[in-house]
Amino acid sequence: MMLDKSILLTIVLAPLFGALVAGLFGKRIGRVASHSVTIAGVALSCVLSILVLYKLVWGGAEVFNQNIYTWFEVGSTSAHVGFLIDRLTAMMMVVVTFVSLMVHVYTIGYMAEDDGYERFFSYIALFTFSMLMLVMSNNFLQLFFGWEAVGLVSYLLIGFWYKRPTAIFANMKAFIVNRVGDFGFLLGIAGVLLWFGGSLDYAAVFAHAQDPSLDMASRSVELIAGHPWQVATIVCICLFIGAMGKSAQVPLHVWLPDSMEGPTPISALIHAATMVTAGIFMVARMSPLFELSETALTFVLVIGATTALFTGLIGVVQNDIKRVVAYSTLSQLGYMTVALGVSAYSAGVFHLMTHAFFKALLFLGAGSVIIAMHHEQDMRHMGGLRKYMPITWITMWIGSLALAGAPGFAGFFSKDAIIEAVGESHRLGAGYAYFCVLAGVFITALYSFRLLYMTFHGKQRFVVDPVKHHHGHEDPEHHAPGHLAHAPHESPWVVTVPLVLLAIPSIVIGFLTIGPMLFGDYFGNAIFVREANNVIGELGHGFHGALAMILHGFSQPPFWIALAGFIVATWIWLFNPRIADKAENALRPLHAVLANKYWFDNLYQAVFARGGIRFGRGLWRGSDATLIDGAINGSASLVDQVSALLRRLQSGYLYHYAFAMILGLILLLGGSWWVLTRIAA
Amino acid sequence: MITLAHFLGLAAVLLCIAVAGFFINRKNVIVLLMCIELLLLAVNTNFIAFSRYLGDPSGQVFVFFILTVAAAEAAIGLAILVVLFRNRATIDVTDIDKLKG
Amino acid sequence: MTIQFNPADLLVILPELVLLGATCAILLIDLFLKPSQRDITHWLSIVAIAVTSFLVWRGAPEVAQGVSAFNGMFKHDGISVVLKQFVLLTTGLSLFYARNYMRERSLLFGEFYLLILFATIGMMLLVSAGSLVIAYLGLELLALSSYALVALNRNSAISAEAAIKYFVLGALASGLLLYGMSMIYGATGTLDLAAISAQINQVEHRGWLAIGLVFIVSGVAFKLGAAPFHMWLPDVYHGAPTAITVFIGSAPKVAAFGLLYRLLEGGLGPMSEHWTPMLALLSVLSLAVGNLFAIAQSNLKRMLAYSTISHIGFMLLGFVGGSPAGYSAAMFYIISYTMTATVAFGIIALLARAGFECEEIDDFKGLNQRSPWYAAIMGISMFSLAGVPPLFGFFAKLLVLKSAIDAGFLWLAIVAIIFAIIGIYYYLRVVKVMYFDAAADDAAVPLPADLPLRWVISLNGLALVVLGLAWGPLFDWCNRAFGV
Amino acid sequence: MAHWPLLSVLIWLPIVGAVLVLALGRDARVARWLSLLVALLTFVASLPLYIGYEAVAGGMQFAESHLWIGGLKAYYGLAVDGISVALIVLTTFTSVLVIIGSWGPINKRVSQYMAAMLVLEGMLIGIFAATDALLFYVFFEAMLIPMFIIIGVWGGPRRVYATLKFFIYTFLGSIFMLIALIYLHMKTGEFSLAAFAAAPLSATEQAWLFFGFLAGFAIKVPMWPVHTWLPDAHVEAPTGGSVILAAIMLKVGGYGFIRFSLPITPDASQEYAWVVIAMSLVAVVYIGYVALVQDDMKKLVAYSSVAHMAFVTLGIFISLALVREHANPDAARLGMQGAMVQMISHGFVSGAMFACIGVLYDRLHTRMIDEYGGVMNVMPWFGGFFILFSMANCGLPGTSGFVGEFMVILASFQSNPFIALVAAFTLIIGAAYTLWLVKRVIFGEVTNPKVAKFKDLDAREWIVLGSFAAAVLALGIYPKPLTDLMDSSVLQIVNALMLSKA
Repeated sequence: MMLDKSILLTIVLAPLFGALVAGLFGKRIGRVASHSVTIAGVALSCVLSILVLYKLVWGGAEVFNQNIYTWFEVGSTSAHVGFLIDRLTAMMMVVVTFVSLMVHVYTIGYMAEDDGYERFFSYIALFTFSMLMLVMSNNFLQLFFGWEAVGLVSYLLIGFWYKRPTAIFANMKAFIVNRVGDFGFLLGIAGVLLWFGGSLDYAAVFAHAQDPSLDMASRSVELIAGHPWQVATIVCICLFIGAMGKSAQVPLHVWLPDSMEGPTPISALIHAATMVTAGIFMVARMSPLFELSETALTFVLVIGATTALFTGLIGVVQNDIKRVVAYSTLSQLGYMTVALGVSAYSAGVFHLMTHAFFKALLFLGAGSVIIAMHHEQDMRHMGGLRKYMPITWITMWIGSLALAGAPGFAGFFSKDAIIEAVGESHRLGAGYAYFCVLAGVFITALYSFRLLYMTFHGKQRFVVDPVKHHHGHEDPEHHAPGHLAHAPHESPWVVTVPLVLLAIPSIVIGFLTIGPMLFGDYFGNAIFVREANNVIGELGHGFHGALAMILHGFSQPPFWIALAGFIVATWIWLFNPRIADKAENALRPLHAVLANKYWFDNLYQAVFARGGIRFGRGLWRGSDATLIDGAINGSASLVDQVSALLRRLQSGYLYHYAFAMILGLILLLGGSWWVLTRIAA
Repeated sequence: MITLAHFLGLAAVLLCIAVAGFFINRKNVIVLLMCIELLLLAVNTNFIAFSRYLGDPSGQVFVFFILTVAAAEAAIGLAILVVLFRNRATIDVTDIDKLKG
Repeated sequence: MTIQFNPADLLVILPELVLLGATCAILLIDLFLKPSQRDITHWLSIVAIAVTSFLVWRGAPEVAQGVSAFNGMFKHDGISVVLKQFVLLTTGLSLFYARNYMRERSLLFGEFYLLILFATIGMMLLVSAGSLVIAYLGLELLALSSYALVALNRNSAISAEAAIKYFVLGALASGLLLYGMSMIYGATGTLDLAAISAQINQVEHRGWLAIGLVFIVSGVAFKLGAAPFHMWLPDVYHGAPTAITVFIGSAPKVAAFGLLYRLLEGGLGPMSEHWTPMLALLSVLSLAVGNLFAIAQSNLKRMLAYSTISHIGFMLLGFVGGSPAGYSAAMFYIISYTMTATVAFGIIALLARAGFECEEIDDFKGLNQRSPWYAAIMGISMFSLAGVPPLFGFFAKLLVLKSAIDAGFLWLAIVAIIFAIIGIYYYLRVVKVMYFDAAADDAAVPLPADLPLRWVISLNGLALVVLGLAWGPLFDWCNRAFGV
Repeated sequence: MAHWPLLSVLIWLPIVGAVLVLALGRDARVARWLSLLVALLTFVASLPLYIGYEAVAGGMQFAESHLWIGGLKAYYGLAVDGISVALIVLTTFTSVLVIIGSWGPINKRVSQYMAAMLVLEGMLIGIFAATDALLFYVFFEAMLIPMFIIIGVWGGPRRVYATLKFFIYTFLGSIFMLIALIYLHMKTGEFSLAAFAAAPLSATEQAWLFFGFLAGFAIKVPMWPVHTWLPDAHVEAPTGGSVILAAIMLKVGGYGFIRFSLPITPDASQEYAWVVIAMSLVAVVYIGYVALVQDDMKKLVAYSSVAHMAFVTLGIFISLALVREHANPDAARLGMQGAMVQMISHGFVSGAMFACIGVLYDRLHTRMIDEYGGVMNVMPWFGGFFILFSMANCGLPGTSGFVGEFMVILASFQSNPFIALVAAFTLIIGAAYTLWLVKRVIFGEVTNPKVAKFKDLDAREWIVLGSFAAAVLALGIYPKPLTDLMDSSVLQIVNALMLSKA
């Protein structure tokens, strides 16, 4: 059975249609029509995606791989727009459209008072389209298209409140940092075209990579004479640089925390659930290539491990509720990358999926809190909110438990699988990675519960002050921190329903799917792992069902480490909040390191931003204006000066004129004499 | 024996004197007119000498033309001089320097 | 050699005879005209020139191979046909351009027409010269008339100064030329150019020839205005009344080209290896001097005068090859130059009013606002002088550059274009002033009521475009004249 | 094939139209409508060229040839291949938009402005259609005159400096090319490009000729380090002038490389390809950084034009290296196509960027970035367009800006990955300077009270920007029609490159 092309096209185009309608005619058709049309589009996509998933998993449908149209064709190089729909894709489609749908609905509530309501719906629908193009692509070109298109939408959405200087700085930063990744990605694609059979289609490239007669693993090239490099390593590292940009791996992670300047729904959708995981998806998709290069995988592993631990640490010292979640996202992305690095692609993707649900939940929950707090995001001005907004409180707990990896919750399965896979791996750097992911578990628990306690528990640290602050929500910039116009209350149903709907998978999705997805044959040929690297296969021998895994989990180090984190967090932030301040003072240097985010931003700002400007100014003033134009204007003014000087020769005196003639005559006579003697000789 | 070379030498000397007169003279435009005559004289000497030595009369015919033209030239030259004097009240060569640069 | 008079010879010089007769008739008629009736002289002169031109044209087919009269003293061939036609054409144009200007300054004497007509006869003789004598006589007829023309404005100090400079230096140049002729005569024993050419290789006194050649080149270079014999030129162009500048800046250049060709190629052709380096030297100097001096000028007439020098340098590029194709290119160049220069000087004359010479570059400020049509014509002529396609001047430059390169003077071509680039600057400055700057006063220029003037100058300007697009026939004509 | 001389019509229609506009356009309204009519007619007339061109067969079509100057064997020879067709249609399309765009902003001496634009259009078409080197050169140089006038008369305060620099600079380059053409005429006895291409030339001769051509075209493109005329010219030019300058005139340089340097001096081009490639790469990085620090919008976009045009030269010369040194004609085609697509795309994108700046300039009469800020608040539609074009300018996939750069980078990687590495740097620096511009102009709070009074786009501006946007997107989403159009022509050029002449 084949999948129907028209269904696939509908999945992609329905959100695009919604985006265009809401974007071009939003003001004319109004708010309700705008959100209706986009939600309808995304809902249609979501339903159809589920249908596609169903057909692939239970309906026995074959993998769909077809071109829709040819983008260009030059000689043997051709580029197409086409779809490759296998189970990996289908899973991604469902995750993307489902989370997107939730976010759409949630947005009705969250953005209710914003002027750019229609525009916002247009953007997120456009994002859904772009993301679908990315995941459904069957070739590198379209992948790159989707890759950049989501980047564009992310740019637009981070800068959604374009009046805020911080927002428009953050969106520019996000785009440019992503461009650094894309720079590598594009070169990787060029390398694929050159070395992997002259095609941009996945199928052809993977076939070429796996063809034993070509032995791509040992093919090398001397880019610098005398230094042979394995081509697969070059290509994979280049591609992974792309993933580092999009999935915010150290050292290209700096944009993600700043991206929280955007409205919360998109933080959930783009900067937590879907877009940032595109890098993970891409590497998983490229597994046939990455499997060729041990070096590249080690690189992936080390980068992922570093990200997992060190960005998590920053999360502990953040006070902005969204930033905490953002750093936790960074850290979780690091976990996924670690999984890729040990060839446990399926574990990475599995974590991607579970994370999508619970992290979207956490963000939306945080958003709900923010609504209640009238766009106050600083946790130091919250506390004790659980009695005001019980649904948010409970769902946030669910999300946090999933995030921290409490046994039974979705995150437990995926994270445990990754940690165990790392433990199994013998790859260079695996030891370091194992340390990092274990330490990360502690950190994760620490900041997760810190967030919960500071927000929902403890003392109420805000003042309700209706008289002084009657201007209300519209003016988030201008109210004093910790002062609210009226008491916080639970968010409307459009906000809470998505929270609940996301909370459900956050609990159960891991339990339900770990079997087939990780240890079964769910991914089929979509993910390729070499026998020697197959850590998941190794783990599979010890896997006896999800329930058994939960029980087993209680005896494993990650559980105890997470528990330790939970206890420490509870002790400090629930019972002895003052310890936090004391610790901050005691560990001032460490705190400074973390609060300043290891000075990455400062470094980049100094070296690349200010340095670039200084360099550019130097080139402009020094080279363009002084050297080049100086030479040009100089020669022009030289001619002018020579001319002004020479014209004095035309003195006006007859005898000078006559003298010039006689000089000319003598000159000619001399010349003639010279010619004469030369002819004679 | 006076040879052709002597005549040519004389003509050359006249030429040089005339030419030198053009740029050594810084006083009077009349002197320039005289230099022109001297110059033509040198040419005429040349022509006649050649004509005589070649036994070809055409050179002498040329001299007649030159003499005629020289007369006309002198007339025009003096006329211009008069105009100049009318306008400037001077015929000093060093004063004729309004047009320059 | 016996001298014979063949009545048929009169037919050969019929155009010159007719023009001479007409000139004498006009001289007489003009005596009886009141100043207000000067238009009659004007139109009679135009008619005389037109008839002469027609006669030259009528005679043209017969002379394709070249005929000579009076024992070879007068040569009439394809070259002289082309040159005479353009001498007559540009002379006629100058008459049109001059009338209004001269009238407004009360200078429209009968002598003006007579002097120009006599100069024209001189030029026609010059380009047909088959003998040193004719060349000299034609030259002097031209020169003496020109001296007088420059001094025509008796009340202008600078005109008088220009005239005296022109006269003194011109006489010096004539003397040098004559001295050269005498040496050539002494060496070859003949005054006939064809005979000189035939005998030159048997001459034993190479030194005499060499000296003669140098003096002749100097004399001709003066007439052309090639550096370093150019010093008179800016002062004369500047000092002469603009209407006179139109004339002396155009037709005499064509004639001087004829002189150069007749003397150097016609008479001293076998010595080309001597004179090509000389001309190359003069060319480089002219290009340098013309362009470098022109940049500093603020007076448009003076600037154009220097630009003339640079154009002579360009024209000489065609000569350095010493080949018929090169001469043809050079002739094309000189024609193109004169056609363009008449427009440029003509516009100055046209815009000048009584009491306002309109010869400073700044006087052209905002011309486009006041009179877009004349600004456009002036712009066309400036771009043509600068050598920007598709205008006439570009193709002329193309041809001379090509002939220089064909002759192996690549370095010279490169020198030429470098100076051409410097040259562009000052032409563009005129365009800039006309188009980019605002007029000093917004008062519209009262254009002269002289309708023929406006028509003729418009046609002349358009010719630069038309000849730029379809210059093939003219080029073929030049080529045929030189048998290319 | 059309029986009537379509190419001649395309060249002369606007020029004759210009004369009419001058003659009848005393009333500004008449001048505007008449020139719009002429431009539209020309655009319509150029469509049969696209439709009628048999892309599969390739080669030169719609040929016209009449003896022009018998003495030099110079022909009035016109013909087009796929590359020319693309460029001609780009010209006619852009010209229409320029005329519409100049509707309001130009209000003094309207007829002259419109006439200059139309003449310019005719000449540009002539350049792309000429098969005779002399004819090409005539158009090539002649177009400087109307441009000189356009910038000089309707330009900004430093227009005199800018125009003189522009004119003399470009004249300087092309006159060296003229010497090269004369030399070739001496060799072959005619001016036809085909004869030039067939002429056997020694390595030394080719080297000299190559540098002659390089001087002419590098300045036109313009390549680093002879680019400094461009920012000045752009800054001073009126919007329409900038659009034409960026969108079409710069293409003449790239086109010249393809038509002259490659076929006539293939061996020298190969030998010195590294020079051009190095210059292009320097341009990408150096000019990128210089663009970053501009505080005049037009200067910024002008510099970005230089950087983008570097991809054109890179693509052209990388394909030479690919053919000759790597025996990889497929990649060479990709590079050449990339260069061509980049030319067309840059035509749209830079044209649109300058049109956008024009829209702002018409409202505030300054181009300084500092004076703006928060334009999005008052002109949301305009902001949308601006962001779209900016994205195209930094090569976002889905817009035309991406296609050419993508192809060129892919092709250069096949020659030398390090070249691709440097070229791909444009992804970063291009995004940096463009987005920083967007941030400062479009986003943020309105700080200038005058900006607060801005009105959003009027219908006329809508048409211009909308058309550009449509073109940018169409080319980005579906470039195949364009690449198919040029494919066989590119193939022929690449095949010709394989043959050595020396």
